[in-house]
Amino acid sequence: MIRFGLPGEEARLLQDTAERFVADRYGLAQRAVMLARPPQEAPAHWREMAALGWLAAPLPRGVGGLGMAPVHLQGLLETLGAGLILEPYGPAIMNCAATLSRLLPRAQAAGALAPMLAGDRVEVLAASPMGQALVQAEPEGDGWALSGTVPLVPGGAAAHAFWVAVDCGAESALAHVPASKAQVRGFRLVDGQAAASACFDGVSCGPRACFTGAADALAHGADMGLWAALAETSGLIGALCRATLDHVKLRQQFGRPIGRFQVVQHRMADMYMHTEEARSMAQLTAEALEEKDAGVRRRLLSAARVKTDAAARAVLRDAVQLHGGMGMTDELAVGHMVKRLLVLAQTGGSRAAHLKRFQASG
Amino acid sequence: MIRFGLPGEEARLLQDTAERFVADRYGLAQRAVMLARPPQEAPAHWREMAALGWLAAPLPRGVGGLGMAPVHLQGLLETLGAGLILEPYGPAIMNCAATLSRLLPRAQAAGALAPMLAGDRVEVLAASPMGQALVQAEPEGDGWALSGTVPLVPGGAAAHAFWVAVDCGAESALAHVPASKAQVRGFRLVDGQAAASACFDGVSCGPRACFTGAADALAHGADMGLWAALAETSGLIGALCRATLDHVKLRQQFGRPIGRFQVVQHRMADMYMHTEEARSMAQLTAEALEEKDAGVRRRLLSAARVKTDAAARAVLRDAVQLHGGMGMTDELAVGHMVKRLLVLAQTGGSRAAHLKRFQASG
Amino acid sequence: MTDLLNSPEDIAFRREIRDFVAAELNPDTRDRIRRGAPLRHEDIARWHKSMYRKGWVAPTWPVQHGGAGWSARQRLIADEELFRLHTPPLPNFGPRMIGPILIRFGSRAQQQRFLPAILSGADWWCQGFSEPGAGSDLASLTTRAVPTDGGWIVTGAKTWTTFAQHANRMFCLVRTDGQVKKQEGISMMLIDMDAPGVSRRPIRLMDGTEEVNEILLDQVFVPCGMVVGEVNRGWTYAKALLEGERLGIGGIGRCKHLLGRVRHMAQGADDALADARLAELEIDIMALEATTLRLLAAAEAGVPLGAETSLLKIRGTEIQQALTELMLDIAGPAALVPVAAGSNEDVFENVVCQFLNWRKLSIYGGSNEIQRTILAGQVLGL
Amino acid sequence: MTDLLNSPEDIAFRREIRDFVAAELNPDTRDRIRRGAPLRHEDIARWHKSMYRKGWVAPTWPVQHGGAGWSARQRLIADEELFRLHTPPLPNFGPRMIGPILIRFGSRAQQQRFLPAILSGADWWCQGFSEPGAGSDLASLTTRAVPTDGGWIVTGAKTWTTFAQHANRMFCLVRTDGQVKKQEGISMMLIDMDAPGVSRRPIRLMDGTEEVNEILLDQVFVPCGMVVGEVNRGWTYAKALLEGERLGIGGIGRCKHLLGRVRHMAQGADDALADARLAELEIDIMALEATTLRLLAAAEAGVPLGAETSLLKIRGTEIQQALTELMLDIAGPAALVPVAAGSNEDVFENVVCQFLNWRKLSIYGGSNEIQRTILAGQVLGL
Repeated sequence: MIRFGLPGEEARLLQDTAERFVADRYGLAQRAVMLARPPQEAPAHWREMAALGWLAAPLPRGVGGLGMAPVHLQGLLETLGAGLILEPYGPAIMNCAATLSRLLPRAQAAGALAPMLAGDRVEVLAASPMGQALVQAEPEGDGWALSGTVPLVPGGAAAHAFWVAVDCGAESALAHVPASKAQVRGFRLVDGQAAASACFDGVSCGPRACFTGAADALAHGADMGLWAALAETSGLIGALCRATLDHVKLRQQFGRPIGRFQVVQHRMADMYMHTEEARSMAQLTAEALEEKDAGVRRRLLSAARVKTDAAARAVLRDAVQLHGGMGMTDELAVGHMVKRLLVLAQTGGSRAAHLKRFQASG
Repeated sequence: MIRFGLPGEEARLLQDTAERFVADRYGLAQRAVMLARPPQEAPAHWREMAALGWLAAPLPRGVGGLGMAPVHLQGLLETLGAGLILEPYGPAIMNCAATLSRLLPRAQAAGALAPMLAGDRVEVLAASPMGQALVQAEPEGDGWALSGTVPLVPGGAAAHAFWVAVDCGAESALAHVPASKAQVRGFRLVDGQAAASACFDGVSCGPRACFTGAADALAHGADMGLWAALAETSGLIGALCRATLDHVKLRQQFGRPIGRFQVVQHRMADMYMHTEEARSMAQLTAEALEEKDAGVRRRLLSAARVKTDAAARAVLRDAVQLHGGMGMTDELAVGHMVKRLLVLAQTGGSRAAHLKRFQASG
Repeated sequence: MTDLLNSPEDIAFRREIRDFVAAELNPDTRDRIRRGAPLRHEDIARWHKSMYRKGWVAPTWPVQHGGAGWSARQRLIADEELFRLHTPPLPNFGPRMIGPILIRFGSRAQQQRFLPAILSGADWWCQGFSEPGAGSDLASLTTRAVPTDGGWIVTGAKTWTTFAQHANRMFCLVRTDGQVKKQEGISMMLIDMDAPGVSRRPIRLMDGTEEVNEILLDQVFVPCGMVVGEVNRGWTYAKALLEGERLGIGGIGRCKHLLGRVRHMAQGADDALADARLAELEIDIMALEATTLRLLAAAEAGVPLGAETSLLKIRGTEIQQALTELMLDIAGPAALVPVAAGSNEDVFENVVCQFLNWRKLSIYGGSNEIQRTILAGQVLGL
Repeated sequence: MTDLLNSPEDIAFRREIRDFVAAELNPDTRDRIRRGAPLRHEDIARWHKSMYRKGWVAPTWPVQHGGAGWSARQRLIADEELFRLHTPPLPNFGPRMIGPILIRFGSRAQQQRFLPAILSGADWWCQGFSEPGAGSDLASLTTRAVPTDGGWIVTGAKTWTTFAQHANRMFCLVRTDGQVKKQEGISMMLIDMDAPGVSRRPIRLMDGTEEVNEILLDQVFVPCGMVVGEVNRGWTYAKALLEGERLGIGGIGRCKHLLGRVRHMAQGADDALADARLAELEIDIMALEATTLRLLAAAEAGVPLGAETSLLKIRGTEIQQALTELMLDIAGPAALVPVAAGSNEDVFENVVCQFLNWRKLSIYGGSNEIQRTILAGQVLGL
């Protein structure tokens, strides 16, 4: 049931804190320093984010989380997205931790999640963007022998362990592999986010590290991870739109601010509409995540990916264009936002993949 | 070999004559009178067009034509397109007569075409828009028994006879059927052009009216018919663009001509670009029709249909929009042009069909 | 399409509407609407009677004036269901346009005289705003009202007057003071269509219909009591009237109705590009609806709605126009043949007509260019 | 793609180019270009030497100045073939920009000094037009030249100066008279990059490259002989320079090269929508080429080319940007991973970089907004 309420007090407080966090920690110069560090280093403000309760926020109370619903987290995620944060909040928390909260029995989940939510440990999923297995598992004793490579593991460079989606025949399954046992190559994606490729050839998993019947948990994690990307995108589109609006109000050409030209005004109106629609879809899907019917949930999420992608593209094109040459440089936030949008557009599955899923669900 | 020459003296004379013809014969009020006539009547100025040499112009000299190449006819067709003429020049001459000029032995073709090119007789093809057979032919004595209906025969309401593309097994074939033997229902299409549906159930064709091995002739006629539609469309797009330009220069809103608003100026620039590109594609395909390689010829024709359709759509949308409410009425030429564009867009095969053909030819 | 408004109360309200329509709607009318056929006056009039008996003619009016008393949320649901069930849309001019204005700004005498007749269908209204020389630039209108004994003498011309052929009354903007800034000298008057000096010339549209008209006013006497509110404040009332039901402006019900028709047409066509386009448009409708509901939530929480609703108008009309264009693609040549010829499939019969007619959506009610200028100016401060 | 220019002479000329390239082009350079890798200075310099030996550095110059002496038709063919064969594009600044201007407007001394060095590659030029405060509004530039004994003292800042790091000379617009209409007080000067007072700050672009720079001019002495043509007529020369090779502005060769790359990427992807988009873009390139050839025919018949060529710039850049966007779609997440990580397929390695870098196409050389205004004003008379 879709309610479309306004954000509550708690959500507003969370967003206010996030805005201060971004203002204090994520100036472009501060961010440049972080970008120059090796991707294998622990995420810069991860413990602080844990202390603020952000890592625990989306997870159920029973497993050590704060049990905040997505509708109440949208403001936080939009702000972190607009702030271009480099910490792996999406992959480690919204995607991986959410998966574990469904996969493991409650006590075991609480135990596994405790160090993650405290910011002491980073664990991420190793799978395709939509949660499919890219690694093979063959029976070996009571456990599995793995083989295969996941070329892109968001947040993987600094991960202590991977939850590897494996193909072991019919069942949907996960293998828990310490980073030390895999061949991990850390790098930064075009937007500066730390990621890795991880090769699992020759990795053996004992029976306690093998988990079958993971379909529902993986799907839940994929839903949450996609939604987080959509909410971040929504925040980022809004920030790009605001930055462009500020620019066209100030930038003088032909004797007046370029925002006085009708063509620029209408382009800004288009950007505004895209911003509003992206936010609507983020909110719609936040509500949809509480929807019982998985078909409806996935259908709305796929729709949101398609619409948000169109919005992001249009806005990034126009933002660069209206900034002129300055929009092409690495010196303004615009360029960094554009690169982040390109990465978010692939996070949780591309527009094309979700358009297909949407059509198939009709 | 594509030459892209400028139109020669002969072509310019032809176009000048056409411009005078349109100015004298095709005022909106004159056209309204023609539209009120039953579609079965002989086309209004058909004999005059014959006397001007237009009907014979595109056909080879050997069969009684003037042997003018498409490049020299482009100006004529653009002018007749822009003038919204109601005579079946495309279906009867460019499509049907061109087919016959290839189908029949030279002397027989000359005989069959003579009354058509003199304006005494109208004959048209009954087939799908891209020349496929919609009618079945079963052997019956030395000839065929036909069955089936062609729901849309351009120019068919006033036709004296049909050349029916028939499916008689493997071979591509045509059956020559007098209109009196078919069940013909004449009507006007949305643009006012006379057309018909023609049912051939129970029609018997004697052996002299059956023609096999028609593949090459049908393809040639389809090429010529499509090209004529593209050239007419090009002329019409140009006329719509000019009418809109005149309107925005005159129409006052908010204290100045709307053509002074930057958004309108840029929209007009877009319309201008579409106009130029449509004309380029008409000229390119006029040249391509003399290309020996049928693959290249068809590929360019299909490309031209796709591009011209996009141009026509964009221009008709913007032309109506910039005319405001006045563009919605039946009282200006704009609305008539829009309706003619919708019909031309389907003549010789739709954008979707030609995009597929283009892709398959790659 | 997925219904986004689906709380238990929403579902119960939907059911009430469905039951009502199932009991009341003439099947022939339903069929015409389903096929996108042009509206006939008798279909609308008959359906108006049913809605009147049910008390649903005026969704926005308070109950004490005979309105349905629906919340904004209920109005959105009703719009959606009534379109979904192929009911003919009632004209806006009485119930949604002049009615609310009379309730807000009209005299008690005007309310008593006109409101019940709007509800019952005894009066049909038309709108006299646009003029041949003043389309998007409405404020530059030149129809003049000169004061006379007990009223005004009005002379001028109005145009694009939809369904004036069925109307017995017109609300009208006229210039009552030519000496002040152009917005400040305008008044709103209520004119009888059979008053001496009123004449009508139908305007034939390119789709062949005659739904709009030019209205000539030749020294028409309008009594003082037929001025709405204060003299020279007509611009304020006109703006309030045009803003009308801001959340409904996107036409979500109409979008979904059209989508259903196109989907029906596309069945079995096996065209991957058209199918993808249809899915994109369905998603566009979802985004329009989600945005509407977000604004609804704000409105329900007491945040006043402003110019941002222009985005609903722009997107709603873009979607509807795109759907009619997709119809053309899917129908192909079958759409070009007139119904009378009987040779085309029933399903495509009104495709060209609707494509042509729907071009108006981006022109009227403030063209989409005007709407973008409003967003840039009033929302973005440019 | 179908070659539209294919007369026997055209085919012979194409063959001459192919033979030359096959003999001269370094395979490593070819491979980098094929993959869309950022250009390296050494690749360009080496290829420049080959082209110099062949006499093909300056397509538009007359033969007596050492140019290739090609017709407009040959220039279009050469552009297409050189791109098709993955040769590195030579910088425009010397051969295509300042060279033709010096031939038309320069002094004999300037021609003798600079033209041979442009051909040989001894001199590399950069362009000093844009300023931090004057981008699209070029005429509002503020770099000042004050007359002094034997020359001028120039102070100001230039920006977006492409490849200034490789250049030893700059042609530059400066204000020599601040009292007149802004276009009338501008002169064009030739400045040595190692002159005292010239300094350079590289600007890092979002794609990670440093191809553009800011150039600071701090009381730089420019001798009288280094003013092009007449003082205060620089705006005229700048316009002639920017109009340059009007028919080549669409970048047909570049479009086809890019299309080939995208087609290669799309092989085996089995994505009907991407395939259809690719076909549409191939058709767009045909239309661009057909329009170019139509203008070429007019030019060959002596009709002067005017502002209508703005349409070639708009369409050419739209096509190229659309192709880089389609690349992103086809590559998917593989495009996001840096090459150094070695984990992505070679074919996608420069996709994001090129997408980002190509955003500039619609901004520089007169933004596409400026081009539309030119079409509306100069061609349509609005």
